[in-house]
Amino acid sequence: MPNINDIQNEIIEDFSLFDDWMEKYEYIIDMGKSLPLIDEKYKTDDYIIKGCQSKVWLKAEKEGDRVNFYADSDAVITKGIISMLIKVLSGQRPEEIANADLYFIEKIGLKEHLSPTRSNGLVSMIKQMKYYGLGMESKIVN
Amino acid sequence: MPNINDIQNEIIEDFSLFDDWMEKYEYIIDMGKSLPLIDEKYKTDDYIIKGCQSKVWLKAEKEGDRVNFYADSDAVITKGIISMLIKVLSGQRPEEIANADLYFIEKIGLKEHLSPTRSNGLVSMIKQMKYYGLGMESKIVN
Amino acid sequence: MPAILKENSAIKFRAVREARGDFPILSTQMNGRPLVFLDSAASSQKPQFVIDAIDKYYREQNANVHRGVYSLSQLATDLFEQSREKVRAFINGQYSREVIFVRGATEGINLVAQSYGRKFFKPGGTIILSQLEHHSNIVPWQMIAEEKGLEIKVIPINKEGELQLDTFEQMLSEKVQMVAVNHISNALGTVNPVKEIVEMAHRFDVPVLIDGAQATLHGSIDVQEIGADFYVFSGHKMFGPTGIGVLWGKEELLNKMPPWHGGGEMIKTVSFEKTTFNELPFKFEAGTPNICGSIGLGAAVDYFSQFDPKEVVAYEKELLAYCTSGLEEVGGIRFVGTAKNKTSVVSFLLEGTHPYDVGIILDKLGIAVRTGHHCTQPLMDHYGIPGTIRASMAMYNNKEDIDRLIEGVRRAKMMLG
Amino acid sequence: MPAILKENSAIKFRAVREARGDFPILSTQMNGRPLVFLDSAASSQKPQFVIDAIDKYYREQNANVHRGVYSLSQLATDLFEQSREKVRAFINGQYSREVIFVRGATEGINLVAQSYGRKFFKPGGTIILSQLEHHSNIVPWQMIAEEKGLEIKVIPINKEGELQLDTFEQMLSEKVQMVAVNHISNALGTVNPVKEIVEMAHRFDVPVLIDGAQATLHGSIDVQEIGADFYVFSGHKMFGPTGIGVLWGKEELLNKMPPWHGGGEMIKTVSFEKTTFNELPFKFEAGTPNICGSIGLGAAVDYFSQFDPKEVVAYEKELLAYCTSGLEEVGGIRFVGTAKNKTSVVSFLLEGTHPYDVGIILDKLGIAVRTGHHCTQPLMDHYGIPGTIRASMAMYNNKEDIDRLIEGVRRAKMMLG
Ligand SMILES: Cc1ncc(COP(=O)(O)O)c(C=O)c1O
Ligand SMILES: Cc1ncc(COP(=O)(O)O)c(C=O)c1O
Repeated sequence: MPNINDIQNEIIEDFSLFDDWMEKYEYIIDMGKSLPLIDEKYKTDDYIIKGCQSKVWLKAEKEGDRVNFYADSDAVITKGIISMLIKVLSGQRPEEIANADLYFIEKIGLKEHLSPTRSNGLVSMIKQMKYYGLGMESKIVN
Repeated sequence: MPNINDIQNEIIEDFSLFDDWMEKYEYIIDMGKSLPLIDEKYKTDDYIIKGCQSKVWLKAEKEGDRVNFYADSDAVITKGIISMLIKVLSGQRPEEIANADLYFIEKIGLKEHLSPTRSNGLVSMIKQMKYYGLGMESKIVN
Repeated sequence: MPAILKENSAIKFRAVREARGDFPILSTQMNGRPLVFLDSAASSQKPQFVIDAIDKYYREQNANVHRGVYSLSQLATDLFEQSREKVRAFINGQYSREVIFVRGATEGINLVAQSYGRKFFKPGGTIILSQLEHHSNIVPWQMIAEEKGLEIKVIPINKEGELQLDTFEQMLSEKVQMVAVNHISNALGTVNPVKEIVEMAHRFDVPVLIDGAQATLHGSIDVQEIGADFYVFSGHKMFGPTGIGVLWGKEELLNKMPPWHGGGEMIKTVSFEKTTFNELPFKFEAGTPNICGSIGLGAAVDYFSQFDPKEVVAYEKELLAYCTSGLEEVGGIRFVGTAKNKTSVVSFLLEGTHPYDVGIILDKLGIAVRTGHHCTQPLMDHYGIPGTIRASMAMYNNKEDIDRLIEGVRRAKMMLG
Repeated sequence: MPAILKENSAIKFRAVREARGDFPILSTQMNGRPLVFLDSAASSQKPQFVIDAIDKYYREQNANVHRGVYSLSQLATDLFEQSREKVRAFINGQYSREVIFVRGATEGINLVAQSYGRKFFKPGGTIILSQLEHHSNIVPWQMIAEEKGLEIKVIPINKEGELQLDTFEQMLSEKVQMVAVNHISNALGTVNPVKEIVEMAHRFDVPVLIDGAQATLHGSIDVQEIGADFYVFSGHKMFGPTGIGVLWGKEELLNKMPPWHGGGEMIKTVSFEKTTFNELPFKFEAGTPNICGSIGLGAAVDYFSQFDPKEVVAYEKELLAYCTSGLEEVGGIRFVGTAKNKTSVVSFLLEGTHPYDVGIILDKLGIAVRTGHHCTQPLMDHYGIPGTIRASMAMYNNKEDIDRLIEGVRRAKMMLG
């Protein structure tokens, strides 16, 4: 399994091919559309992280010394970004998740989606993923 | 007894002699200092008109078909202005008091003292005098 | 006809099409493209005229009000009280002392709910709201209803988003203690028959609060004609500054209500033994008010009076029709809120997409629309949707703005479809 | 030491004497003479820096916050939340979510009295205020005390205008449910030993609200060092705009308090059946906030950080001493408030004259001072006077201002004497 920064760098490289925001967003939307990221049965209030604008569902499972994440959103752009976050963090070791510096988001020009004031649920989702990394199961609903 | 406008015109003429605000205010202050305008025993809460900045006491007495006013203030400039108001309105007939257009105040450049927001009690006092003119004894406390 | 119109009938109005140039922000860019601002229902932009009034205030006129004997303080006080009078004329209230300056519509509603409600609401009574209400005209009533043991009932809407007055009529009884509805729905643009509503409620002696937050952007209001007991609105939604709004109420009612916030300005005398309260409007304006905000709001009223309200309404109707038919041509559009009488608000969904995704793509194209529940969750729940895309227009918008929107929606459809 | 100072320790400060030129209003005239503004305790003047921030906001950045996905709304939201963080740093609070934006000190006190008081005050308990308080820190407590059946007790002062801490100590008991005192007296300038007061109250687990309305003009504050539970202040008194102020409170307490105003922004979900409230700070910020006001306040904080707070304090002390000795020389002056530790406020009477008369004459000479009871009637009653003449100075004043004042008082003495 490649480590967190390897995966981040790979995503950054992928994005460097795009000429403008359109191509970039088309790619994100494609990712959002293609991936089944979570079993429908988990899309319940137990797993929800509520943004004002879009909903996010997140489930974490421990497998040996690794944490796997499953997530979804009702908005496809949010879902596309989620799929990248899962690519980067899922299957990694808890400490690494907790300490991860997710620089790829800024590098690929999506920082705005993760502003604490964006209220799409993503900031809370990352917080939640890191909590899982710390072995804390407390659920933050935003 | 000269009528209201005669007295007003006389005051305006007096004031036209002054060169600057200093002389004008010295004159008002002198008037405020010299005149005993009300018997001390009426300076009670029954006769008070409370401004935020200075207090005014006002008493009206009917004498035949005329109304006489007695008033005072704890601030000497306010009292000086009161003494002019009394000069103009006291001893006049009720209807004339009620309908008086007190243009002298603006003409002698003291309009600002009678702004509704001045809160020195003078606006309420004039209102009160006019109420007396209308034969109404209801007391406005401001 | 509001007094302000009567007074201005001799004035030569400016053409509405000139308005756009008065708003500096409309010449800026967003994401590298000329800004298309279609979120005026959330907050309007400000004309240079209002910005100048604010600037002048702080550069030349600033001082605390109602306090100083010095000329600067008198000047600030006069400007502040003149603004109150301008607002009175704008809504054709009877006395300027009926105009209470608050932070915005929300605070105005809270004031009435807390002050009137705490004194007059009786347990077991009813408060009538409508399915169309903004959270700000729901939550304050829920809070006082819970405290005092009242029940909230809701005027239903038809599928066009219009209030069902026949049901409302049946809901009325002596048990009802307040009716609170908006003049214009922020989410759908529906213009409600507030005059009728007031008449119906008054037959049962029920007081009526009208939430006019969305109404004042489209021209002056006549509270006496409407007959309401309370009318609230926000300055920032009518070309004015943020942090200022108005509660207008009938003097008789306001006089009976206890003060709400305590502090400086709202008292006559204070001692630790006994405090007596000031008269209207000061009784309800504790502390230093938003002086500059009030003066800015007065300037917004003056700005309005440069235009013919009839022309404003006609122009906005034209934009509404143009936008609606343009979107229809795109295809796959579901309009939410299709009342016969509506303002220049278009709420819609693009089939198979989430409003948020559409909003993001429009943003990249320099187009500002609002997406989400518009602080009307009960209304969205009623329609069974998470939210809508809402384009709301003001007199400073033009057809090119709409063209850009339509083109943007096409693009979003292509990208997301 | 407040964080803001630590962060700035490497910065080269501007000289305090440069400040005056930053305030456009100080170059205007009043009654034909250059304005001498000595009423900063009522409301401070605004530097061009703050005026520019306001102007820029309305010209380039205005949109409603926390709502839109479009960039302009994001920008406004970021600026608004950055201001919250600036304020946190300025008062050295722990978390920016402890900073609640309100209209001013008065609203902040009402919020605590109503929200905390209604939930936690118990009948038969006591609220401790002081003889020095502003009406805004008296009336809200009287209102809740009457509603809930509490008694108000008053910390006495000595003839210099200093709080009597030994009496305060005796007043404390388990029955006390709140202590609310000002940091600095607006009428006298007394700087109160707030840290000691908090320590004493906390021994009995009594929460303390500090009314900091007069403190923030003189530099940054350290709420953690003071140890208070609540701290309130107004933007307009610290070079910021009108209509904005701050309630800072300890997170733990704010979390326990019920919301006060209901409406948009302060909710998580709304339905007619059940509404859930948002987290701090939004729980207490119902409706559209004063966005531009908050951003202007943030700019005022930035402005402050250009100067060395130590130099500000020293400079103001110099002005105070100069003013006091100048007035002494005039003769016939009675100083009201002669605390050892006081800010640049001089309250006085001119023998045989009424403060109003003196105020009028100073006004004619272009000098703005405040006369009257300064919204502290109980304090004036204590001294048995109707009011005072108060000259209050800020860092933008200079010795020429004081010279003009002294000359003006001489003139008034001559004219009235
Ligand atoms: C000590 C003190 N507390 C409270 C206030 C009230 O502040 P505001 O009127 O800005 O709410 C003031 C100012 O008037 C004050 O000086
Ligand atoms: C219909 C309606 N009512 C009330 C409000 C609340 O206004 P404010 O947030 O300015 O207090 C709004 C605006 O958001 C609104 O659209």
